[in-house]
Amino acid sequence: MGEITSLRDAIADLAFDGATVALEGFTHLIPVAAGQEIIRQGRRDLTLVRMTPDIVYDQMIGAGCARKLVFSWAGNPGVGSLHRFRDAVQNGWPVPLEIEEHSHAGMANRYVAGAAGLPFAVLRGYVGTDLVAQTPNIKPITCPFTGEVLTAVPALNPDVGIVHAQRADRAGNVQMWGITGVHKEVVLASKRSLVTVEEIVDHLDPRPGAVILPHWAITYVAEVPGGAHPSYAMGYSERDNDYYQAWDAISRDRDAFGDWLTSTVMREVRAILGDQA
Amino acid sequence: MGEITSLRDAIADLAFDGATVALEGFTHLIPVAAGQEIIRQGRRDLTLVRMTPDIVYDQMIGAGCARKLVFSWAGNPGVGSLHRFRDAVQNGWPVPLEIEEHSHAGMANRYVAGAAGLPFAVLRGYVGTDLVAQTPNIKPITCPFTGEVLTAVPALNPDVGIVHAQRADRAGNVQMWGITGVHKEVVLASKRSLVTVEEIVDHLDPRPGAVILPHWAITYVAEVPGGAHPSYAMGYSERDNDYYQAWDAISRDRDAFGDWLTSTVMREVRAILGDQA
Amino acid sequence: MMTIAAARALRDGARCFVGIGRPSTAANLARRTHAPDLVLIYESGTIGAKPGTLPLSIGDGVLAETADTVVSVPEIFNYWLQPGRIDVGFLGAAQIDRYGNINTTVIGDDYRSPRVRLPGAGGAPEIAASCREVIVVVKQSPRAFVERVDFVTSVGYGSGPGDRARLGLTGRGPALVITDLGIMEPDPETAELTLTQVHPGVAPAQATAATGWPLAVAGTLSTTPEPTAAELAALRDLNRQAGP
Amino acid sequence: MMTIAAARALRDGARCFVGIGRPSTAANLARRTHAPDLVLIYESGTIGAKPGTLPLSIGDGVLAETADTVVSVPEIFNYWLQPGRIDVGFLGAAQIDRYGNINTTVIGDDYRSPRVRLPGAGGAPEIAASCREVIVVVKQSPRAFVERVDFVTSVGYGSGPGDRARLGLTGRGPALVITDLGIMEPDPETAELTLTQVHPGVAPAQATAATGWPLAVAGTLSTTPEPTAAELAALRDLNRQAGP
Repeated sequence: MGEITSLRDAIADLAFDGATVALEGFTHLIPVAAGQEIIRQGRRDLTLVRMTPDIVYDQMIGAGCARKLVFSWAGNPGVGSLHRFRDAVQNGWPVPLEIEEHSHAGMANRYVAGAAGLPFAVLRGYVGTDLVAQTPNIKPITCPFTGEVLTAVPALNPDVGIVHAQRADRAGNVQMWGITGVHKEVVLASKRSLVTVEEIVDHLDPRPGAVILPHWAITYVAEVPGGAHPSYAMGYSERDNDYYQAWDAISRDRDAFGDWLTSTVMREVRAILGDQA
Repeated sequence: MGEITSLRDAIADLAFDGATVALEGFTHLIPVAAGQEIIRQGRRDLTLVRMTPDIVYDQMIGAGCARKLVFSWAGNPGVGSLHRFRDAVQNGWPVPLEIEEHSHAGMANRYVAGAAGLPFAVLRGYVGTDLVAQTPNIKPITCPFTGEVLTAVPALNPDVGIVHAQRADRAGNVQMWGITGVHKEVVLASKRSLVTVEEIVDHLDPRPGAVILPHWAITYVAEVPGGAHPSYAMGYSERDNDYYQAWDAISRDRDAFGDWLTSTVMREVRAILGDQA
Repeated sequence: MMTIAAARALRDGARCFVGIGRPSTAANLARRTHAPDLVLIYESGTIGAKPGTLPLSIGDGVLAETADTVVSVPEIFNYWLQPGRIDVGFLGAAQIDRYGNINTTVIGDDYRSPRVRLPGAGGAPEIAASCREVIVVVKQSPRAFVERVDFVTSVGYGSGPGDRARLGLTGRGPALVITDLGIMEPDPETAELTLTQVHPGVAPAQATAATGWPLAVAGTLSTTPEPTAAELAALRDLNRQAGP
Repeated sequence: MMTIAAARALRDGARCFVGIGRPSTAANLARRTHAPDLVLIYESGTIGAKPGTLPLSIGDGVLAETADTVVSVPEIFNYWLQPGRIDVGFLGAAQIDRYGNINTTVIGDDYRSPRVRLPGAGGAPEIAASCREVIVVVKQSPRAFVERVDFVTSVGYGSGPGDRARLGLTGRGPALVITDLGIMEPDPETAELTLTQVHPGVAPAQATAATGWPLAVAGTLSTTPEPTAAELAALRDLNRQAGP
């Protein structure tokens, strides 16, 4: 529990073909390096879960890792569309992508239910929208006291939950601050989990606004400095806005994306294999 | 919103005979001074809500403020029983006290539902216990996805929610740290609210573990240094364990309690009236 | 003009749930002009953010650093949005219809095989449901202003008066639709979006031509006051800080 | 002896949900002897508390100051207790019955007019339901160890084997009942509490005499090892720090 290991070994142990995998991070602390490691390890048929699929999921979808996407907002934030996601949904390239679509409130509450060991969550949401007709995972529920009808969504309990955080100590306790989104919920909701961190330190000095996950609630911790790039890790790095802009052009075209995949993500595979040879 | 006023004026405006009033604070930051002000103002027929009725509720019950108590654990923590509470329940003295009894998990979730604007909350709880038969406010609920039967409890939305906190700024934003229990939930769940604070400061400098309530989510803020005594306010005061011990003897006997009431809580009334004369 | 008109619609002291892009610019403009105490709330969990520069995403560091408090995403939706604590929700739209219903999901008739796949719902359905009122900011064109949206992502007035109450939606719904040509408001009787204001130099016919249904025009149509020097300066300042 | 036996029952590294009084003393004793990595969790929301002195309440400042993290009370119940993340729950009891059901609510047959009004449930019902296992610590007497509790505040084995599964309770239930005379464990077949161990110098007859039902005694009855010097020293140390 909270075992400190390498990113490669953690992904190799956690991610399997067909797994339900959630990488979370609400604009901040997105575990991009972990997503790219999943690409490198060639995982297939994943059900990818994420409130805000953005660049890292566009990369994973474009690389053919995913069979299904469960989400609430898929876009390149501040820039525009996710072209690999659109290509998969509209044209089935490189493989067809099934989607299950929610609202942010619905997804957040699905993680809350998952973290709380409940089979479902209740919210005021979705009512009157066309989202309801598209999935069996949005249902009415009646208050047993007032008779009011609300909305229920089922818990999310991914096989693997992955987030990025600022720091861990040597016992594997994790500390994060700034916008922490659904970080706690996804780690607690998932059967197994990985937290990549900017830095492993001797002691987690208390910080305003910090959220702590005790080591025994996490499966693996891996030190991956810059592991959230092009998103940011408050106190460690800035958001790389140029990358978000540049991704638009790279991802718009299948060949450009293929070149990018070969020359960046997969080059590291060769480098790694070279190390071992 | 977040209007800074005196304790006396806040209670006079907020508390009314027959109101449902929740004073919260889980061992820490208990708004004892506010409870004693309610006694001084002679409020009657209150429905008192609190997870852990302890000395302050024993005082309010003994003073005849309450018609009903909604709670999950009533005791003098670390010492023993609440004698005024027992006298009211077992002997109807000074007035009969109706009770509605829950578990901590149930009460906490009732506040969560109240804060979230939902009519009920769902939990794994109460099943198999004799608590279920004693109130209509514990009901089964079936998961619309799995068919599993869980437990529902109705939201708590008190007329008045009161907590104590460490600090507020001059705009009425409140900062608290340490054990914050259901502080946030009770303020957000209540129709109107009061936060008593140790100190009003110019600027709330960020602190590890601090919870902030924005001024617009609070009705009144009153500066009441030591307002949590005999409980404590981390960073300002220590728990007065002698008081908890001494309360056992004072509260055991109706006359001793009456003397205490006259000589301490009500003496302040005379002092106040004297001021005005 | 659209941004300035949107900024003006924000009352000082209001709690405003802000999306990224034009809503964020408008809200920050308002905070720098007539509404210094506007409370900006972003769905990333930042409450009371006071960014000095325009954030590029709803989760920029500057929002967290300047916020009164940062809460989790479940908390922002459950404790702050859902109970109706937010005065104004700011939404954009790919399509909006006669009754202010919004589509940000798919263009085309077949959800499973869309002509254009859009980003999806995000926080919008519950913002549209639970904020006391909603302001929609969207550039006007017949493609965007349609008789009926292809997909209802967020409910406006449904199919007409009374629908919101029937659905149990607690907020009032879209109070203003601000475009680059003018402002529409729901008719108090029919709930139909009606042109009530045009921006300087815009003829009502331009607005009706840019609308995909026969747009009702209010009997007394006002004209948006020209931007003030202070507004223009503040806007320039915001845009300059946002970088290229 | 009761406290020392309870401390010994805690495996190092276990996550332990601790109530105040004897459970807290036992847990802190364990942490200072054989289980330095015991994780103490209090229902006040303190996770990983490492108090240097014995707390007098479950919400003492020393718990918050020494904890790995402090969470809200809803969170401690919903995210940490409810999903089964806690290994051991420590409970006391005013009454406990043959099947390990616990009463901390009322003594007497009439709930509305009790002979003795007790503090009530607190966290106990859900601790008893959701911890992987439960250890009950209670002084033995026929008044406390009754055939049937007057009120089921927290479920042990209900009315016998299979009841927990039928009720959907996820934890295993009371694994040990530790008294001042010895230790009882549920019979694997009947789920009935059975004396399996006596403390040094205690005859089994003393235990059966102090039990309000015909107490089953295990075929092979062990004796609790004498307190070690280290245990006694640590306990003295804890009690001294707690003050008079």
